[in-house]
Amino acid sequence: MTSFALYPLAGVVVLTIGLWGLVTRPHLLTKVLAFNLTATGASLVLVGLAARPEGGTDPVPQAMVLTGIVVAVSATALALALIARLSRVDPGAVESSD
Amino acid sequence: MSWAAWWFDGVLVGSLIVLAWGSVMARDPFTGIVRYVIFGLLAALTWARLWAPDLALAEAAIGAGLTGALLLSTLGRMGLSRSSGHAGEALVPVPPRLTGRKPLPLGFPELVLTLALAAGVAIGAAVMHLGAARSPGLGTAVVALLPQSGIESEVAAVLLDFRAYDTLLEMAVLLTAVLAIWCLGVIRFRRSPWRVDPVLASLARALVPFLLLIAAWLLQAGLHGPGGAFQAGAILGAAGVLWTLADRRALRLGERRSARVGLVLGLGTFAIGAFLPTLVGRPLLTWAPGSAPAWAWGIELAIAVSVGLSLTALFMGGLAEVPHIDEEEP
Amino acid sequence: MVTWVAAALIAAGGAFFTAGLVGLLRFPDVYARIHAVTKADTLGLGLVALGVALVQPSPVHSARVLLVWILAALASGAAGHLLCRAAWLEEVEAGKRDTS
Amino acid sequence: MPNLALAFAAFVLTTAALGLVRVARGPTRADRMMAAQLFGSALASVLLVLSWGLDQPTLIDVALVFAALAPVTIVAFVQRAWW
Repeated sequence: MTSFALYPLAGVVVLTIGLWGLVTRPHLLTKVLAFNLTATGASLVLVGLAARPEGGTDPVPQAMVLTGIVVAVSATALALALIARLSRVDPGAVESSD
Repeated sequence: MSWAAWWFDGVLVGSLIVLAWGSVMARDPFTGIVRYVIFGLLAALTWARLWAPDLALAEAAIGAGLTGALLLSTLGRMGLSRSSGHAGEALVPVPPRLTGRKPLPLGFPELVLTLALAAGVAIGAAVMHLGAARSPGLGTAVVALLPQSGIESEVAAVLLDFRAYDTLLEMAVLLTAVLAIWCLGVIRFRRSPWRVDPVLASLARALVPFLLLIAAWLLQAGLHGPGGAFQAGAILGAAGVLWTLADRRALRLGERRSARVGLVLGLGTFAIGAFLPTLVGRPLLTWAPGSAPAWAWGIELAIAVSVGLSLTALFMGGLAEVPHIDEEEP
Repeated sequence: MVTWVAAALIAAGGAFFTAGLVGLLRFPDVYARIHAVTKADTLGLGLVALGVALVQPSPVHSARVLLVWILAALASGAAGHLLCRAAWLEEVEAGKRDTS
Repeated sequence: MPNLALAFAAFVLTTAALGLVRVARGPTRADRMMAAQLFGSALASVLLVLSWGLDQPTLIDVALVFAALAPVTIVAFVQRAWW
């Protein structure tokens, strides 16, 4: 067991925290943060499992995660634009949700 | 590995978890955003540590540079800081349910906690199992096929050749996001924030050329090693964000015909390249063996330009109505 | 020999980071804290960059390492100024301990 | 050599992590942003040292991106989210 084994496990923890926050936190911006945390947690699992301590990480998970980063930022930007628009219509709706 | 590796990895992993928890559980969204920005910086360091410099470059530009700016800009547009008084005072936490809606049903958080923990344990068990199996992965297959593709960099070969579908659709996702944001109507700012500090103006003038230089460097490095179109595009996007913040004329970018052509350039070039093989009877997205280096340059440049412009447009958050300097929003 | 000089420079850089941290945690008001972090960090990063630049295989690599420091000095100086000015415009009081 | 570099990196990382106390405590927003700035330059130097110790020249590029983009968040904060 090398210290690299910590990374996929941390990915699982981060993913779980993200899921938890996504469902329970009331503020919409916090939900967006939590959504991004789930994405990063999943990437950590993927790349952490593919990495070798002596170097040479599998390029396929890397390419997948690279695609994921760009897609996540697009989704985040769209969600944030929707939140900003919503806050103009109904400011209270952003801070609490059911 | 050694004690130093354990120390480093332990601190890194611990900070990641603490920051993830802190950004979700922060009492006010601003503190959460700051923690998330730091989390993004650490994620980039993590990719560097895991021998994935391509990811580290992209995450450094997007996770640390762009996402933070996006989140803070949205926070400003929401005018939420009103509830926390003026900026010098201590932050007043936003009450969780300000509008007095129905509270969550009893036992709901406990149920979610149980489900989240169960999901975490299940994925964790799967991870441990996979880690024990130590499959060789697809790395060897990629290395074996690399000569057929002709592109030297493994990650670039996967992105542009072996899994070109992913990249094509990713460009479509970016463009769709920009179009969707533009459909939300014209944005207005709560107060015209455009009194640009002269130091900021000079910073932008000094930094933007450096950023263009770094983007060009990463673009040319991408065909041989780490770097490439997405990393270069992300840097261009960050340059666009800085320019937007330092010069309000930038908000008119979306109206320019050249900018709109640039937005679709990446997807367009890639789609044409994808369909051309079907004219000579080969399947979609199959390049002639070894032909990749010939066109990879052009396609990478087109993708980088499109990604940069798209990220800038995403940051702007819509087509803007540019206020005159001293005009206050009602 | 060069390696030892580089290691000494890098260690000195680490000491400056520690100084910056102490300033961030202990200084009384926001202006002092911004000043501490901006200065100590720029110097710390500069020393580390100088140390790493000494042991690069070619001058091109060294130039890239030093470019990191030039960009950081430019950026963190300007960022510190912008933060201070924003705090000043919001009339955050100076010279009074505002935190425990 | 890799061990020394990793130990130095871990030390600087620990230093920066202690700055998180300022994020939690505030009291002004500028204080919280400043801690992020400390992280930015600390991690840039960590990357430089690792590029030497682990013999990975590409990490210099990552450090370059860190240094060049550190102010973007702060500028967005000052221009858009301060008040």
